[in-house]
Amino acid sequence: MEQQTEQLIFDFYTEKPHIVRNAHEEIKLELGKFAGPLDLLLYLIKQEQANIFDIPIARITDEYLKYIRLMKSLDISVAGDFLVMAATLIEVKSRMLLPRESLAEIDEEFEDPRRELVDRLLEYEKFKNAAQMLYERSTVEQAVFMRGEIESDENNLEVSTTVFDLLGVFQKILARHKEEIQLEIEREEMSLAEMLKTLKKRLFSAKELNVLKFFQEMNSRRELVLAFIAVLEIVRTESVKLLQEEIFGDIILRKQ
Amino acid sequence: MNQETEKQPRSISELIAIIEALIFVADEPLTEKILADVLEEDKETIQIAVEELINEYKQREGGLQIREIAGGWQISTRTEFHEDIRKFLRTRPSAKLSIAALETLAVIAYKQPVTVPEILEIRGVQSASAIKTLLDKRLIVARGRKEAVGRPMQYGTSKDFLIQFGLKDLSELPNVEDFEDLTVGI
Amino acid sequence: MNQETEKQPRSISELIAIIEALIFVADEPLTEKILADVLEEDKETIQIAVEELINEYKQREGGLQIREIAGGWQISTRTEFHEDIRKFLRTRPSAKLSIAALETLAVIAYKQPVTVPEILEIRGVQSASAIKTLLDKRLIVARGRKEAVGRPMQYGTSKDFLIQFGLKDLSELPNVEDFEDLTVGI
Repeated sequence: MEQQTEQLIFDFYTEKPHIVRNAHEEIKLELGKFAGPLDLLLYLIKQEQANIFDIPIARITDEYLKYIRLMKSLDISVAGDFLVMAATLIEVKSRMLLPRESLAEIDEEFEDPRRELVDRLLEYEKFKNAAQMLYERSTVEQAVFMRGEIESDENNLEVSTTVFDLLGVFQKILARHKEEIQLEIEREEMSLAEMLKTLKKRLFSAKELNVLKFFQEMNSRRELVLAFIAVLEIVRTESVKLLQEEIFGDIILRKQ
Repeated sequence: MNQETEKQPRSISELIAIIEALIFVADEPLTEKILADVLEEDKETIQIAVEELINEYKQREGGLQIREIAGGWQISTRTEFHEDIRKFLRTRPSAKLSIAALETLAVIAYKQPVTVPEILEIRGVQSASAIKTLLDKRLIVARGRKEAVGRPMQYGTSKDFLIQFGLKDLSELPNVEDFEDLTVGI
Repeated sequence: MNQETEKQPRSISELIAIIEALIFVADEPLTEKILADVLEEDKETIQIAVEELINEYKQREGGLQIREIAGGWQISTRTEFHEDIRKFLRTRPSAKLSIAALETLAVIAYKQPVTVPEILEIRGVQSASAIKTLLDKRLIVARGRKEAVGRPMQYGTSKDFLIQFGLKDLSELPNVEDFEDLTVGI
């Protein structure tokens, strides 16, 4: 019936929900998704130009289910909350089918089965409108700028903190720690041949090498053992000498 | 208590000037209390001086304004010049919040302190990722646990929320009931 | 050159206001050239406008001044008020922590009681100055010595820590599961 797209209350966002109806009464999901089942329901009620206090529940339920099927056919995953609402609608619809007189007999005050749903919709709509108000405010605020950084002696990076920052930071440290451990494991893949090669390169380019310092560079026990064996090996096979210039002094490996 | 400084009493115009300088250097909106403490003046004097300063800024019609935000005063640029400023800073309007995040923020702002299940009840949809976004953007903060089954975490809005939405304090939020009758009875 | 924008020519007072706003938001002294480029005005016009602005600031005798620094213009507080400003900067609320201090505090909060070598192991960085900062700010306290080699001092969080972070007790610290709740089930 209507060719033009309906304007929604929530029209402030580029990904605004959009259902286009064409002449053949087919609905088509145009863009984005609804913020939740209540959002979709409100949209459908407006679309039908229905009174929120007297929702044509059968029609709205059909429309709602049609939308869900559409989402599924478009491979949009339908969140559980949308399905819960579908079940609620079907339940309300079936309760509406019961003859009212019999209900009234049981209950002195006949409660409209739609009542709870309407209350939720009205409550939800308040916050939906409040969200729009926040949006408008933030738009204004985005046009306002604060002064640039003032140069000062204590220009270190400071952050104002909350408990969640603490947790976040802690998780980061743990992740970093994990990474380091993994790196270490990777380094341990080093073989004796590689260690020997490293040692030779170092020794022959500098003519002499402080053995203790070389050992301190090792990142794991395994590397340390390899380094030790490599030093013994190089003394055995190459013309190098181990020197200790004073008692308890550093041990030097010197090429002859 | 303050014997070592033998200060001359300040003139009101001098006081206004000092307040302007302090508001300028402060990183956050500057409260009456801090001004009163630092300047050793009573709050009424501070209030009068700040009002005078705000008026002066209004009359000047310069590039800057003084606004009351998050319970304090802050100097910022006037909104009119945002295009040129943005061009200079090469910034675009910062990423907007999704509808889900805005709705969740609205619920938290009006119902605080509020738990995740309570938000779910009002919005009718899981709000976990929206809450995470809001926490990351420091718009909301945890406010301790509720004394209920499972002791769920409660959330409330932060000072950054007030600053980002240009609010003096939470009481400046329009009444949520006022939003009710916008679409009722179409 | 600039056909797409059909701007109204700016009045000189508007130009002065925009320049004031730009100098205000800039991190560094703003040069004539940058102003001329951003505002698409010639340098002479910029020069005249800035001079006018500087004069206005001088006549106002407020708390701020516009200074020419490093070939550009910058807004700063007037030197007369240094004493009050310094006093203010000293009394600033100390809820701000460097990232190093925050990390150290996080480790202490979640692993307490914990020793310096243990913190080093977790953070992978020496934390001595961060620990000193946290002790100075009374966010952590010494909690006796550990029965281990060298009997190192152990640290834990203080009552002030709870107050500053709005916690009733340590059980209220968010745990990893809280964050997982938020990321799972979107």
